[in-house]
Amino acid sequence: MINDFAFKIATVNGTGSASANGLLMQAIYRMGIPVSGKNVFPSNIQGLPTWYEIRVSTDGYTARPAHIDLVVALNPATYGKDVTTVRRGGWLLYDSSWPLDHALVRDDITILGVPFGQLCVEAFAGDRERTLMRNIAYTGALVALLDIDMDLVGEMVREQFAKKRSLLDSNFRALHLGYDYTKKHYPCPLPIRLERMSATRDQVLLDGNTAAALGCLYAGATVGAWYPITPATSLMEAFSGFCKRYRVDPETKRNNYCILQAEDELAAAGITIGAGWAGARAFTSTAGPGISLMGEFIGLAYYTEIPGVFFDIQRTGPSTGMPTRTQQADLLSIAYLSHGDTKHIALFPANPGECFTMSVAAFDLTERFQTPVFVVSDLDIGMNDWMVPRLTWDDGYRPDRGKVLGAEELERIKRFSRYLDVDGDGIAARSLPGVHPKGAYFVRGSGHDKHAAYTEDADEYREVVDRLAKKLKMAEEAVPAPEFYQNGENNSVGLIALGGTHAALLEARDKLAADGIAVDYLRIKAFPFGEAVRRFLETHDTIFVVEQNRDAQLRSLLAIETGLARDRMTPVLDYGGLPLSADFVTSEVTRHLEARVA
Amino acid sequence: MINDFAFKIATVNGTGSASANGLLMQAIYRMGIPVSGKNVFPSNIQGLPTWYEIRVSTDGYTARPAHIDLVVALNPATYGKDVTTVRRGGWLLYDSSWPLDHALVRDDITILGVPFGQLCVEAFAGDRERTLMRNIAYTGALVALLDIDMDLVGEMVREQFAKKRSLLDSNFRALHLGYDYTKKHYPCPLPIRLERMSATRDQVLLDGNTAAALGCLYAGATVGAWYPITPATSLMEAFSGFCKRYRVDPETKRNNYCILQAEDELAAAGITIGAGWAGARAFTSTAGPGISLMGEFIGLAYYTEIPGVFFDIQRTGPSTGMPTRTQQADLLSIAYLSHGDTKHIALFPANPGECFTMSVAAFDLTERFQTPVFVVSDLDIGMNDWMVPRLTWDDGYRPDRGKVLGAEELERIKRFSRYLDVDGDGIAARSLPGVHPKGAYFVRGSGHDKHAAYTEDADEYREVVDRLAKKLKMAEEAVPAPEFYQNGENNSVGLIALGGTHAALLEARDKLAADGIAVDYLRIKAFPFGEAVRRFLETHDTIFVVEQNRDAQLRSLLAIETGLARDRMTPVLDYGGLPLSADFVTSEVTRHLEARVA
Amino acid sequence: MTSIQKPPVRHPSLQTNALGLTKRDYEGAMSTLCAGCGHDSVTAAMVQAFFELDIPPHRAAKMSGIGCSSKTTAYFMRQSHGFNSVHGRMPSVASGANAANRELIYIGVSGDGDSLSIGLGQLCHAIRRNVDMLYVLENNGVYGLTKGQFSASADVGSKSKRGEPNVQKPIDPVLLALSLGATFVARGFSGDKTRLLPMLKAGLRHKGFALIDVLSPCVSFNDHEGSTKSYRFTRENYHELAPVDFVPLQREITAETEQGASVSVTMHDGSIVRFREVASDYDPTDRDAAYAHVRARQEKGEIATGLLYIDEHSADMHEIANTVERPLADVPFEALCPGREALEKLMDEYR
Amino acid sequence: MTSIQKPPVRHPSLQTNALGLTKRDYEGAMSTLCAGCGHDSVTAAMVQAFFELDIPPHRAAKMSGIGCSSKTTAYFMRQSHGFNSVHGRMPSVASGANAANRELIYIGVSGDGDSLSIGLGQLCHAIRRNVDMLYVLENNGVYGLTKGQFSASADVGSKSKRGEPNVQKPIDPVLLALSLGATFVARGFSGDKTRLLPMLKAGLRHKGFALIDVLSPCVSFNDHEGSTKSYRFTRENYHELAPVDFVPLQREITAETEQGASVSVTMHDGSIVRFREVASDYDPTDRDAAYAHVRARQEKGEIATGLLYIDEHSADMHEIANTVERPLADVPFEALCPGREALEKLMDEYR
Ligand SMILES: Cc1ncc(C[n+]2csc(CCOP(=O)(O)OP(=O)(O)O)c2C)c(N)n1
Ligand SMILES: Cc1ncc(C[n+]2csc(CCOP(=O)(O)OP(=O)(O)O)c2C)c(N)n1
Ligand code: SF4
Ligand code: SF4
Ligand SMILES: [Mg+2]
Ligand SMILES: [Mg+2]
Repeated sequence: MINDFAFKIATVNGTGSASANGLLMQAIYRMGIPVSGKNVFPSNIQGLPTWYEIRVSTDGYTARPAHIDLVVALNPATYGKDVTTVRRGGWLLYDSSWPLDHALVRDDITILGVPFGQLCVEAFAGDRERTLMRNIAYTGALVALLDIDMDLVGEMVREQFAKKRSLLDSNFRALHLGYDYTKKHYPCPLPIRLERMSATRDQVLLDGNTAAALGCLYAGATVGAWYPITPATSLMEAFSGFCKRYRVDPETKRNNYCILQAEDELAAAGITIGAGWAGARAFTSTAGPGISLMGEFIGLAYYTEIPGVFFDIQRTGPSTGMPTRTQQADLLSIAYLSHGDTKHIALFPANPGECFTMSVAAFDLTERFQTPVFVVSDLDIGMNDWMVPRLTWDDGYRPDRGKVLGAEELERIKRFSRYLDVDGDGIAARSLPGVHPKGAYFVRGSGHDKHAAYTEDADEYREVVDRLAKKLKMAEEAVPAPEFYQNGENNSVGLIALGGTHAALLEARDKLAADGIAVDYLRIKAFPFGEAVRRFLETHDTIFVVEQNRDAQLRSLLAIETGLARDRMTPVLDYGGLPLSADFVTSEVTRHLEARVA
Repeated sequence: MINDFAFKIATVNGTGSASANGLLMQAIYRMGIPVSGKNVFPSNIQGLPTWYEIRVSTDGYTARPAHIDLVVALNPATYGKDVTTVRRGGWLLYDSSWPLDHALVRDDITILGVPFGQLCVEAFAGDRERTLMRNIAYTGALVALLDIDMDLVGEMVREQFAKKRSLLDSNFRALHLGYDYTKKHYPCPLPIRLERMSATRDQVLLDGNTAAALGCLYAGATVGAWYPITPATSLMEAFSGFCKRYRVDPETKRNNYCILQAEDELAAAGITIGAGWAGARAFTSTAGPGISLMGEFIGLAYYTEIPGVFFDIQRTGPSTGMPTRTQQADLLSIAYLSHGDTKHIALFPANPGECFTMSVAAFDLTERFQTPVFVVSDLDIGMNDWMVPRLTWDDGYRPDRGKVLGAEELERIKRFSRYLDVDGDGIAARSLPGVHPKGAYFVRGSGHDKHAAYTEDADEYREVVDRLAKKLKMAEEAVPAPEFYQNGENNSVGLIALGGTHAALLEARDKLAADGIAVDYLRIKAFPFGEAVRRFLETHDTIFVVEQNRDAQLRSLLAIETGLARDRMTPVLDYGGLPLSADFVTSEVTRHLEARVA
Repeated sequence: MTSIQKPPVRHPSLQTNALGLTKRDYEGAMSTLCAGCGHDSVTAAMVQAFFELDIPPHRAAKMSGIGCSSKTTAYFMRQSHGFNSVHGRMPSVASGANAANRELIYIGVSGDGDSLSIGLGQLCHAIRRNVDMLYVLENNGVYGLTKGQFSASADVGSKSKRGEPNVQKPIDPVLLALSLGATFVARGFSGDKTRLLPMLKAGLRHKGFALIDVLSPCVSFNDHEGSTKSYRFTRENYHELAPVDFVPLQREITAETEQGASVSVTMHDGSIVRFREVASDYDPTDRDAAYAHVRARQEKGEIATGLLYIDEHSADMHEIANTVERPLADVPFEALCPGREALEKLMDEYR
Repeated sequence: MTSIQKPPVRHPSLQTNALGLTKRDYEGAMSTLCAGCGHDSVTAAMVQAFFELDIPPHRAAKMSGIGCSSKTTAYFMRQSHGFNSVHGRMPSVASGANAANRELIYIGVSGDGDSLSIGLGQLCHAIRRNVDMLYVLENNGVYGLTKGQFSASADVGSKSKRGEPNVQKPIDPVLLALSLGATFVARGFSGDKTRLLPMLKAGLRHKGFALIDVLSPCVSFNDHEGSTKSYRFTRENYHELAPVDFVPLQREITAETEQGASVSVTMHDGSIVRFREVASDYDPTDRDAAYAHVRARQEKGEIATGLLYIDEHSADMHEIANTVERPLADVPFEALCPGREALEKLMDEYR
């Protein structure tokens, strides 16, 4: 059980526990041990139940754990619920400032009490400081119980409060209050404990929204339009932070970017499209409700062929749903967003690392294909800190602006026809406003012919929309190809998934193999699907499509786009709003396989 | 060629030709001859090309004709295009006030000239009257050429201008100018001519939007919210007209309805939902762009289970597209409109008659299933006059309000749980505001449990959305069942279609049979699909899905919902914006069948 | 369609209103807002207002959008139907509900983000429609629920928690409403319940759209030094036009003599709003005077509060639509469906 | 990134501007509007304005929404890029375009339906953002393109073609803009080109959002007896504040002595707007005076026209955002991408 267990801290939001939990996670990471943390928080600002789950795994598994070994129960409101989540034989740590609550009693687990509250009341003055320090106190207790490197924790506290001397002292006091009391009263460490490793040297702890913001920064995005919405807010806020740091002209002190907080998502989409039309790399970030509101504008961008990157950090729907829970339920909406015949390019990052690389790819694709591109992330990827390889950058990278005619080219050509496909790749060259009189044309969401002239003629209309269909077909092989994980030779069972469930699928695959069930696994990275996806489907008799929504949306897209019969694909659906665990996948898969045999 | 031909009049809009064309169509109808007219008009108010196609058919076929026998070319701007549409051996009638334009010359057709302009210049004063009368003049010419009953036409003119004496005279003069000149200079009637029949006695000439408005009136809808948009505008305007006539309280002279012209489609959707929540039968009518804008609100209504009827009078997309052309391209958008897991009931009227009956059905379904219901019509059905059986009404009809608890019931029960499914049909009883304190509950688009209480708990959330899925499953057999047209015993070829293409499919079916190709035909009337659709698909080896969009959206829905493999269905797609003709279907079907044999 | 509800037995000490209900009957679920949030004070005032006006809770409908402010409809009148709709679009939902059932008393609660950003268009058009409802805009200058971004009501120069100044001009809902011809415009402060209460009552009794912009500080994200929407700044800079008394019709006017010079406006239902110690030249029914007053204060760096303008004569949505008195939702089907014969006759017109 | 274009040879008689271009070079496609539509007159004035201001057509961007009015951007300056976006949402598209390329001259053309109904929120926020653009609202009181429904600017009592009176209060874009702190507010009449022209020029030269509400009658649906947006009614009831002269910087001020007492405002670029015969006490830089003036006329049943308010001192969107002078679309990638090393350093902060 060394470096292989999970623990959960149950507190109340707005009390400062978040930073304490971050501290724990970071400490473990710095001990070189693979770690992952999931913050399960409420949709309000202060006073409601919140949980933080930390998993350590020698093998580097980062998916949500199947069971919790140790629960730190500090929120009476959820005692009953929390205690049940401890695995039998596990541990429960509670605040013994008050007598043990009946709700917490269970005879198949070990219950440890530390009077965090009392200790802090004695040591500190003022409610605020007492509540804050209580978090550091339980951190100290965990340091003792799990054998976290105390020096390292101390060092981190010092880093954090370098500037705030007074806070530094009280934090140290609190840390030791918890640590010493625990050491004194309980045999430390517990069987579940940590030991230094060196598995995290080339890794960083990063959330997807920050990584995506970096991607936009590095891709050269200059216009960001947005309207605040959880869990997408932190993406634009991170971008803004990076811009202040890297995008201010050294001489003039003026900004090489323009971020506009719009009045709503419709406006954010309009700004993105206007900026894309005028030649900037522009983007917006939103969540489901925003996607629904952008429907009309997306149809305009599709039909008028204007680039723009649209981030959807998915949360649990429908409607307002559960804003602080995760899901993959906007897939169908996005694929064909807007009335009429439309189809859109979408990228599906599996982790913060890919949020960075795919953001860059999204800008190249949107300009190359002159059509909106969606980067479809989710709350789990976007807002939780993930352990990922350090982001790297190739200075050789140059933006793919696609076919854009400059002044000279325009000067040369006889007549510029905006929607004329000269080389048969389905993509017509565009011109930017202000460059040259000959480049002038009229953008309209109404019927237009290949010269961008208004038309109500069936053939002229069809010529343009047929090319659009061709263009999207071309995109199939230009978007990131799926990742194929083969397990030995020609397996008949194949798993398919996309996005953040990847971590769980890799683990599930190993677990199944361990149980003697060898499966192949294909991770889809983009829509529209290409040949590789079709081939995988055709070459596997039994296919499981794992996704986090109720209606098997990915399976529907596969049925529509690849032609494989729906029922050749067995859905594995988890849509309660929490990150996927490997065990859910393995149990579902085995259940179905057994049912099949029976 | 008696009572079996088609002619087309090419003019400029805003010049009064519309009423003249209507007059012709109505005259033929009153002669008891099956007739249909398609108005092909531009998206502006005055001065652009417009066409009116009239088809007469002894067999009562009303689809767009394959070829035009006679073209009346009165718009020089489209001479070239118009003349090519005359079938070889056909006729062209032009205004010989000016010398014959080269563009009009064709040696395989008969060209007839009548100096309409000149005749009117001589007979009338003032530009306005001259342009107007020119239309009546060509009407007169056609009366002569096609042997339309002159007395009948005269009678209709009299009806129309009963009140405007002066207009009456000039109309008569104009009518005879065209009639006499034609009689005098050409052998009348032409081989293509009319003869009285008695095939229209129980029929009326009605457009779908008017019929839908009547449906809303008879279903007891009291709140109508809308934002003007072609081709949906005339629906609410007709409703308003009927309300002024039938819904004013005789005593108080106050209105038993409330029509609100909203600031946009989002507001129209919000008003509809608010009214549905408060207990009124409410609806809105819009077109594609409005559907895209209503996305967020539709998700709210779906998740909070509020009734409301949403008319989508489809036009050619994407984006603004061709607002005055028809299409069936909003199918996919509507079926799963809004982010997150959603699914919606949709009805597909095939003609104005069904616009009436399905509007009534829509209100019953939306209240019974407490979820938004879409009535998906299109420009061709909505704005063109169709020959349909007289609408009838059963006074025994009573609205199905679904499960609504009254004051007494609420008084009796212990606790009211808004989202609790007591009888296992997936539908929970609702209460209306203001009825009883015990009925009070909190509607929220955010996560809620079966008691309508806020929740972020995975199981409580899932319990509710799982019931929603079940509810929509239940709807499959409650919505209008598909129409099955069998042609003899066990055919292996089956056609599938929905909506306004029905006319073309019935004709195509006969034509194919005549060519020795017996096919079965299933007309889908609603989404989600039921068992009958599944069975039809399974029992036919070769299936053609005929629809008016580029991306085979109906086929996609069939693949997702029935599980039949996409490629078991051959798409027959016509999406240029004009109503479907039977010949397009027959030629596509035969082409594929031959290809298969080859 | 309504039902008489018998007042249950309660602790005698609890004061009851004309319906025999105590204030408790007007309370709602436990608030989940931050301790000290201005919105909770507005909620408390709301409870008081409905209680004192003897409104049967189930005859009121609570409408809201999305935001901390919009959540508050759950925290008062548990026995009223509540509708927490989508962000910024509550005005249309309220309009529709009101169209269906004009008898209910509608109260909308929104925030400055909900009303002035995403919902600006809907707010303006609800004002134009003059929907009969009380619309309370809980204004804190930030998007609270999304953690403190500036809203469209943030003043230029007002500092964020991180110390960054707001650079965009604010939208003042009061000026906006006046320029649109709103029929009831007021501004209150959550920290001044005594003055807020009569405004709420008058707003509830107003026939038409009653807008009350309530300055309601966000303690978590906008109550710091340098913010112009903090408790401190508001307290120091708000300028009350004049305290008002709301005198419902049923109670005879006892307070009459209590104070000196006072302007008063008689509401549509006969109740009276009396302005105490108002500058004798101020006419609360003069739209332009109100506008000028607010602007003048603004130029002085002050915030004009109070019941600024009342127009009891404009038609509300239903008068404009000439709808029947009875709620449309209650009109019997027989009165709505013309029936078979009428249809037969009508069909003859389509030949 | 721009290119110098050589004036092609033309008929000598045609007058040319400083760029050697003739008015023809500023014309666009054939109008498809109804003969006599007010919008076409506005289009003509637009051609004149751009021609006289010597603006290279390809350096202007024509933005619009949906409607007959919005179509007109196709009918002038064929050598300019045009963007006919979606209904009511042009302001956001224009904001984005301007954010990307601040060097272009942006002109937005919209209608009363496009701007005051579906687009009201976006218009208000573009005003708030103070996007540098000329925004022409071609106001005819109806939805022309959808065949004549009343728009939000229709006056109470104004009759539809079918004779039905409008019952909803109108929204006056001028009052709205003033209450929002717009920086340039004017109203013109398509039937009075001489007075409209200088307004357009001044609006084009204004730094920030210039709103011109142009009364532009719809001959097909709102030009009849009983309509308050007809040519006749407008002509009889519009009251011009004062004719203005626009004196561009480059031309020296000759007209100086031509007329008597005149107020003048110097624009950001040095050009001057001179008000002729304006009541000496009227200050076109006084926001509240402008508001009061418009309201006073309104109460008289008149329509206040003219260049009502100018504020040349407020920061526009880019000043607020402190963006670089050069168009963001032209900033070289090197200046945008921090590069490998920076990323390596940065990564150390995530350990
Ligand atoms: C369509 C949509 N966009 C964004 C959000 C996210 N969101 C929730 S509340 C809110 C702003 C709330 O601000 P305000 O109305 O001022 O309420 P406050 O929390 O300040 O009381 C936003 C942007 C949402 N719920 N829906
Ligand atoms: C989302 C959407 N809703 C409705 C329409 C239909 N529509 C087109 S133009 C228009 C109104 C135009 O009125 P206005 O802006 O005043 O322009 P006008 O034609 O009067 O010049 C409407 C409602 C549309 N194109 N898009
Ligand atoms: S965040 Fe601000 S507005 Fe929201 S509850 Fe807390 S204090 Fe109130
Ligand atoms: S309908 Fe009215 S607004 Fe449209 S073009 Fe004709 S006259 Fe102009
Ligand atoms: Mg706020
Ligand atoms: Mg208009």
